[in-house]
Amino acid sequence: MQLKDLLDQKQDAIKQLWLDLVLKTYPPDSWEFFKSQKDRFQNPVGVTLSEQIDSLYNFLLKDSPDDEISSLLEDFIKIRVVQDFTPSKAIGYILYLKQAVREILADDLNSSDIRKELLQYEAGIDELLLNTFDVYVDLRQKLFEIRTDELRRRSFTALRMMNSKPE
Amino acid sequence: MSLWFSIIVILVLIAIPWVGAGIPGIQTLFGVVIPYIAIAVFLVGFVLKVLKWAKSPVPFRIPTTSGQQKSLPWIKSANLENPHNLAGVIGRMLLEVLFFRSLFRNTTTAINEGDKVTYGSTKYLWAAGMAFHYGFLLIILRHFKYFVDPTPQFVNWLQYMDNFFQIGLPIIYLTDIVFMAGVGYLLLRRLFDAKIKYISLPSDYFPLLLLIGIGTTGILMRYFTKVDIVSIKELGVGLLSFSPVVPEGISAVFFIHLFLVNCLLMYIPFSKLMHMAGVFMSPTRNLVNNNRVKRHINPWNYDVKVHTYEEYEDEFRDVMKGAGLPLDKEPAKEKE
Amino acid sequence: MSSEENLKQEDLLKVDYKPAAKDWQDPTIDFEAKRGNWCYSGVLDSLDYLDMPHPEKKWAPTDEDWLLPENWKEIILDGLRLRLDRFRTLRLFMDTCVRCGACADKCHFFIGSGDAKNMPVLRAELLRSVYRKEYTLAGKLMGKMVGARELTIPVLKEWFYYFYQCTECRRCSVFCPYGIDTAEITMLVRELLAEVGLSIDWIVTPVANSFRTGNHLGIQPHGFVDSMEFAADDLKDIIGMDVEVPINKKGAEILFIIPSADYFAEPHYYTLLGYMALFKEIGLDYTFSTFASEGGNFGLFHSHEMIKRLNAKTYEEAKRLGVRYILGGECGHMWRVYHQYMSTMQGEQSNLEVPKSPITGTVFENAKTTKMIHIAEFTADLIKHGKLKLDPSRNDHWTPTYHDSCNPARAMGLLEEPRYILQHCCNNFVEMPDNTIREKTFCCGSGAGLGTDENLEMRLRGGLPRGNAVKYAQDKYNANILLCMCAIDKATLPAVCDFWAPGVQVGGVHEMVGNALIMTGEEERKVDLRGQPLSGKEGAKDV
Amino acid sequence: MGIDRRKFVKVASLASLGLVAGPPVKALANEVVKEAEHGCEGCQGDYLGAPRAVHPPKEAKRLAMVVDLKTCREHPDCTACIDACHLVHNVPDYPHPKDEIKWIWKEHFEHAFPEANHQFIEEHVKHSSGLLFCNHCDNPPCVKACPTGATWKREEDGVVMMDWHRCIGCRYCIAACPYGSRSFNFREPKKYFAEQGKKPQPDFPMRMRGVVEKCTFCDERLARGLWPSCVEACPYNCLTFGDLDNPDDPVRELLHHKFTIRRKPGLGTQPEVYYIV
Amino acid sequence: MSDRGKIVIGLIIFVLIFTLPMTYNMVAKNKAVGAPELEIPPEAGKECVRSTEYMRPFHMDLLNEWRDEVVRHNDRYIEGPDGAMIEKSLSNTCLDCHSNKENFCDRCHNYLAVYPYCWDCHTTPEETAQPELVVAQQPKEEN
Amino acid sequence: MIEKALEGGKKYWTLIFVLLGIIGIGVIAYLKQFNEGLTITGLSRDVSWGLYIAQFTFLVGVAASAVMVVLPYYLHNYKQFGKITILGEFIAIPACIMCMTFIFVDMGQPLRILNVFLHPSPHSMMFWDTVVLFGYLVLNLVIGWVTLGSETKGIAPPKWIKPIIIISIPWAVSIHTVTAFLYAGLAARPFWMTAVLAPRFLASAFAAGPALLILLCLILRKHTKFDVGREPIQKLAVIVTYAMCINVFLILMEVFTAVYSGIPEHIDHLKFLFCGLRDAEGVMHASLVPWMWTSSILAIISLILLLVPKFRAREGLLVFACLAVFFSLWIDKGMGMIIAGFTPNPMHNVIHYMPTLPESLITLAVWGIGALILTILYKVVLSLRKQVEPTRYKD
Repeated sequence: MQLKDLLDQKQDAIKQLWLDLVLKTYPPDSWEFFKSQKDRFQNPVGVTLSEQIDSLYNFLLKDSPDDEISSLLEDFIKIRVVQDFTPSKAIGYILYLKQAVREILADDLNSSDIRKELLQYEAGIDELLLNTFDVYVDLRQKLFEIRTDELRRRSFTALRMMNSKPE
Repeated sequence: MSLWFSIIVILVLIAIPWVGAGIPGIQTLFGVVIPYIAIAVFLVGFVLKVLKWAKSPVPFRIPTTSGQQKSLPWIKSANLENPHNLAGVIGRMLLEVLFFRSLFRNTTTAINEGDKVTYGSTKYLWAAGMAFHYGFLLIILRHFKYFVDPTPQFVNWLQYMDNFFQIGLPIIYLTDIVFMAGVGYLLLRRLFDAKIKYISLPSDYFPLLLLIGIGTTGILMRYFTKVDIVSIKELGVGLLSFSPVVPEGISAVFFIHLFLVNCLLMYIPFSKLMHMAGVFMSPTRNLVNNNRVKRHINPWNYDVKVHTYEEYEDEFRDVMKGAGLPLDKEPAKEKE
Repeated sequence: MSSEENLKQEDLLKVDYKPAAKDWQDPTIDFEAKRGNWCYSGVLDSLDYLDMPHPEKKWAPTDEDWLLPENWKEIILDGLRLRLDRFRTLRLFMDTCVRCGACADKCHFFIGSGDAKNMPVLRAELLRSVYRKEYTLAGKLMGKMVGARELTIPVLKEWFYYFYQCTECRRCSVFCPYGIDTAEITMLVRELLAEVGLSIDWIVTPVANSFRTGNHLGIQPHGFVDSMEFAADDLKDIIGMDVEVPINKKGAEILFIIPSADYFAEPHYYTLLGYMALFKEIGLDYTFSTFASEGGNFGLFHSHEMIKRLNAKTYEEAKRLGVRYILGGECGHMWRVYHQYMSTMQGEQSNLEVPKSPITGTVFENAKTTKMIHIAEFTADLIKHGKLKLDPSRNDHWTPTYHDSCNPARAMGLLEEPRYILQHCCNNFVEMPDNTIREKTFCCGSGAGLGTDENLEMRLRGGLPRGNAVKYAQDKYNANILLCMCAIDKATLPAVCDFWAPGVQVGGVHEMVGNALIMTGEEERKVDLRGQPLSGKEGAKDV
Repeated sequence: MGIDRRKFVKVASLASLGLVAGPPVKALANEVVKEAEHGCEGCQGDYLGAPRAVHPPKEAKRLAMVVDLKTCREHPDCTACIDACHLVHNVPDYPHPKDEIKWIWKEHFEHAFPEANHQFIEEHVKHSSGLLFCNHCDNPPCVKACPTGATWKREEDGVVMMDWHRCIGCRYCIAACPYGSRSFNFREPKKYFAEQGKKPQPDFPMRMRGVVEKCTFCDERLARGLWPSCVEACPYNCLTFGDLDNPDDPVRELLHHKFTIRRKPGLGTQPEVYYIV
Repeated sequence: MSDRGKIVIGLIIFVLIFTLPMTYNMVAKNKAVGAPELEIPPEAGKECVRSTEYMRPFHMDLLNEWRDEVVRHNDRYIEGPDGAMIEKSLSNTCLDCHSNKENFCDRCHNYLAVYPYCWDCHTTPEETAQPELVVAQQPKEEN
Repeated sequence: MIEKALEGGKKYWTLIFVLLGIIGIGVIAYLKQFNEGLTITGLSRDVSWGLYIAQFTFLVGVAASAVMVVLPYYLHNYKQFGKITILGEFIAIPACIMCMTFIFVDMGQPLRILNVFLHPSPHSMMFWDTVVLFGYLVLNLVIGWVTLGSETKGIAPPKWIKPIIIISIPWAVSIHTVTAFLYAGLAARPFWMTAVLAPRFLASAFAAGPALLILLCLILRKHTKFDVGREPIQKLAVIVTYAMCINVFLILMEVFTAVYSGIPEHIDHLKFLFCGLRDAEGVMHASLVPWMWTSSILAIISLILLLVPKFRAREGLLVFACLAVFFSLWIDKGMGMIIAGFTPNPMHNVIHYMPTLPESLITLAVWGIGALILTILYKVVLSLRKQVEPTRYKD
């Protein structure tokens, strides 16, 4: 349980680094812009990210049940699904947690116990990514369903007339 | 960058009279010539701009209806939000012009707790706008004592109210605080609200900085550096009674103040500051929502190519016939 | 973890998101990357049919070359000058904006996307910048410093992108201290774009269809008759009585015009059943028309000229059929045209009479000139005079909330009539949050000709604010149906609800009327107009 | 604290010259006394200023007043001190007691010294009056109360001062003063003077409506080296004014030799006005 | 829609309002209104505590300073330009020379519509009691 | 949110205009006072505080009483108060404003009132009172506005508001304590110089404030569709009961101390209040006597009605009990408290004081201002709540 304690103690630093690492994938001028603004509308990327980072980090720390994370992720991903994000952008940021943890805990990683625990923790991150991927794909799937439903609705009468004619 | 550009322009504008006022003989330029030019440019520019707007007609009646229409007699209509008569329009315009009605409605949108969109009421922009505009108006009215002689009584009243709380000496004018706070807020939100900063152009910063410059020099003269206001009134009344004089001993700060005011006057007709006239003319606000009651005339209404029933029936006569629809012309062709 | 692995991660996350350019004046639209955000270009046949300028062959926004005419710039600038002289609105809106930003977060597209150019102020600035460059002294001299920029092809492409991301809902105008109406600007820019052949198919094809067949899907007269008869059969199944559907009936008292989706799309269809039941019950002498079989005027999304071209049918048909006046069904932009443009464009109609309800005798003074009233005004008047027997408990399986459609709300001010009707037809009516209804209502995200397939993501994003408000009503009061009075709403809000507030249906006001209406001689109702069983014990409650 | 040395010397020398300022008050006092006690033998003026120093102490540390009520009550109708004070300070005499302002006044013995009063007190004491004014307490409750510092105890000589420019008229000091020494300008004095056709004295400003005022030991006269007007005006030398910190001061002498009382000593305010009863 | 008439009327009203000061001056027949003539103190030649250039804009600050010094710090005298000590007093010093408030203070103050509340308490010589009761002030005379 | 105050029914606008009328009359009276000075009041150099300060003292208590709903709700998570907490906080706002307005109209030089902040004097209780009162106003404005805003938006209030709410609880106690210190620290006024003054003030505040809140809730129930429910009202009634008991107990302590010791300086004030007192000329002054007996009788009646649970549970009687508490305390802690402090005066003389008509009109107008602000705030709350609560339209 040593790693858990460390992750708890240093969570602010890790979360900050995580966010920074993700934001650094954006061009430098926008990076500052994202960092400085707290309002969602002035900084759609940064604020959403830091909110998610916070929730996800706590989720990983607490061993909460899986169904909880699905609805949490859905809230976050839903908006991203219809915004200008590529799939990798929409969900891939989760991977940067690994790097952040390793950098911040670099000095503590000498103990083999902790290293073992870290591997376990990272497996959790991978699982989370897969979860997110599921949610993302589900939502995209939903989009296609909506699209077909819409087409069906549009020709509602025609379809029903066609169906009723043979009879 | 927009901001820096505006700052540099303002600094140059300050430097001109600062340097200029020191040159002997040139004071007439800053004290008389430029003010007259500024007034002329302002008046002519303003009138021409409005006339230019007036030249274009209002082809359609497109008021924004912000309330219930006048329809059935037992449904309460919102005459001020959706006017159905002239009184309503006048009321709506008064609310708009005097109380910034539309801005009062302002909300701020936020996304909370993951995906909850909320719309909070936000009156800061409205309050700052009111503070600035009314502060400015009262300050201008108060300045009447420098424009005319004898000082009209209303100026005394204004001064009395403006000096209500006895703070400092000379007693601080409350409108000075209100004005500077208003303009200051308007500037700060341009600098610190990312989305407003993003849309801001140099022509947005410039007038604000100009106003701050005017306010600051005014405050400097009244409370700190002090000036010989007797001479200044002499200059002011002289100017506005068309017998200009430039008395001795007027400090450079005053010339900066005056010059910036002149710049503002000359800037108005060519800039967004024309909103002071535009607000009266916006067709979405100053029209009665009575399109279905009274025909609105579009002077350039022209005929267009339409698809007539005749053409339509010609095309679909057979199928119409087949469907049992009444026809204007029986399908004679078929028999032929 | 080694640094190579880090690199790999970065590869995985390779960025193609382009943040807002540092300066909005540099246009950068990568249409390929922005799929889902724009609409297909207009098909040539439709443009041809309408005698509209168009390129030699079909082009797509993703193409590098948009096949513009050689003198495209001249055409646009001349067009702009012409419109500046014709529209005081345009002149004012170009000159008076102070960029206060009050409109910024009022736009549903901005709320949903965060794209800075979806702020109404910047959307208008896209045109304003060109206006400054070409028509103001300051713009000519100072250029970028006063926010002026040259009209270039990228700018034009940007226009195409963003002015087809505005649904002309006018919400921003409510908040603007100078009443600047972005809808007006969007309309005029779309006119300019059309002049150089740039248009989208979901507008020009419906326009061409409407022009030719009277309705936007191009349903021909016999198809119309079939649909109506089909609907009458459906209604008979529910009420157990024959319903007559008069079509093109000369000498009828009233010409009834509805958006065409009412007779071919769901859930519009149930509203149509509602009208039919209502007219049957009060014995109204009315007629449908195949020629004027579309109330919706897609010309509004194209140009002022096109409005007039399509709108001419209404009075022509009224005159031909010899009706006294016209009644209009539940539709949004249809009513914007009827309310704000029709009489100006088509002139006085002396052959028609001031509308007077044959049932209550109420004279509709508010339609003295156009001689056209809204069905909600008509029905509200009936209810007020106690001419309808209503059993609201038949709608007890619904907890409805009402979406004010943009055009009736912000171009007419039709706010209370539908509510009055709903109060009498439903027991469970609830409202969404204050700032999302009435004059502050949010667009469905698909108006003004944007309700097409290829831009679904954009539409859903634009539907976020509305969807969120629906979700609020759903979570709080178990709202399960969103009622509205606009055909586009009815077409596109189901998608919005499915995504943002799953489980909420969409319906029309007169569907509720049809459900609640106790008709003389009707069979005991077991199902509502959708064919869903009524709540509670069926049969026990026979009124 | 206080004035710088060099300046003070100059001021003091000026003050000695300012002696000429005495006569008007004396003349006034004469008149008043004449009116009040017509036919009085001792009213002829020789008594003026007899046993006291030429002018008040220059560098007083702790100013105090000793009131000889024994002498004072021999002249029950004499109001010279009151009149002089109210005259030079332009204190209006409003007809309505509600608006009343008084810096110095006479009060029944039992009211002035309720705790010294008893049933069998000497008849003539019982029916005499106390001469009341600000006690210039060492520990003034009014100063503690004032929310704006408009009243304060002057450190150099212990005068409890008033700044009428700063007073906001909250009257908390009135509530705090255990001696009722403070008055409030319910009306506009200048307007009242004008209504009455009275001309104010030029040397001293009037107060505006809405501020609190009280005796300040004539700080403006002290600055000029003059006695407080009441002291100067008293035809019977009932008032002795001086510096308690100076062992040679007549005030000290009096306190040393006579039995004196102070008003409400139990409150710990340390009044600097002593009464010989 | 033809509303140009209304707009022109609006413009005329605007111009009238804007030019109101000029009209006012024209009606009041102000021709190059100069600064008001001040009555020069009868003791002309006697130097003031400060120069005119200083006094014009700063006299209120000086009086304010004096007020605090006298009332709050018991600092009542100031060395005059000729080395003599002068009492810091509006009524007792300033008004000695500038004895005619109406023709001195008021002229400028009325011209500029500045109405300080000094005179709520302080008095001018005309207002005050007969001169024989006035305390002789001038140390110089005694010297 | 404030825009909700601009739309309302006939009843609302009638109330607003009646209040504006009352305020208007008071403003005219105040202009007279502004021009002529406090001479138009009944005050004198001996009774230098009167009706205005009496209202101030009483209203500080009303303001402080907001804590009685805030504390159970936020600190003890007493959910029943969820609906009325904002009502309590919104009583504090007009109460604070009325306090400040009463101070303002009581000033001899109102234009200089900012001297309190320009020349802060920490040794003066008046200075601290201004500070805490102003602070309390700001606290309640912020808390009320923010929590109401969040509630309207349907989201949890921001985290930073919680510490502010916690601060507001001791702050509420402090405003009344400091106000008590304003009086209790004066050696000159034996009537006030008592250690139980602050506790007595608090007890009376916690009786009068919640009593007012109960009355307001019942008015809202009757005239609007807003019903806070029975539970919170009963809970408030219990609070009123306890507070009133403690208050009466403390008053009796005071009476005992004065009467048993028999020190004239102490007992004379009570004599003046309950029996009347003769002045130097032997004239009897007993103007407050009927008032004080009314107050005492009302207090007794209220105690009977409150202490018997059966009575308290009946809302009809509860209304009467609350009215009794409110008016009893209004007399006792207002005029009784202030005038008796000045009578007899330090010279042990009795000076007559009676408020004049203009003075009363101004007082009424200040109450009018408070009522107006309260009406507006409650209107905003009700409108916003209506938007949050499900609306079921019916004819």
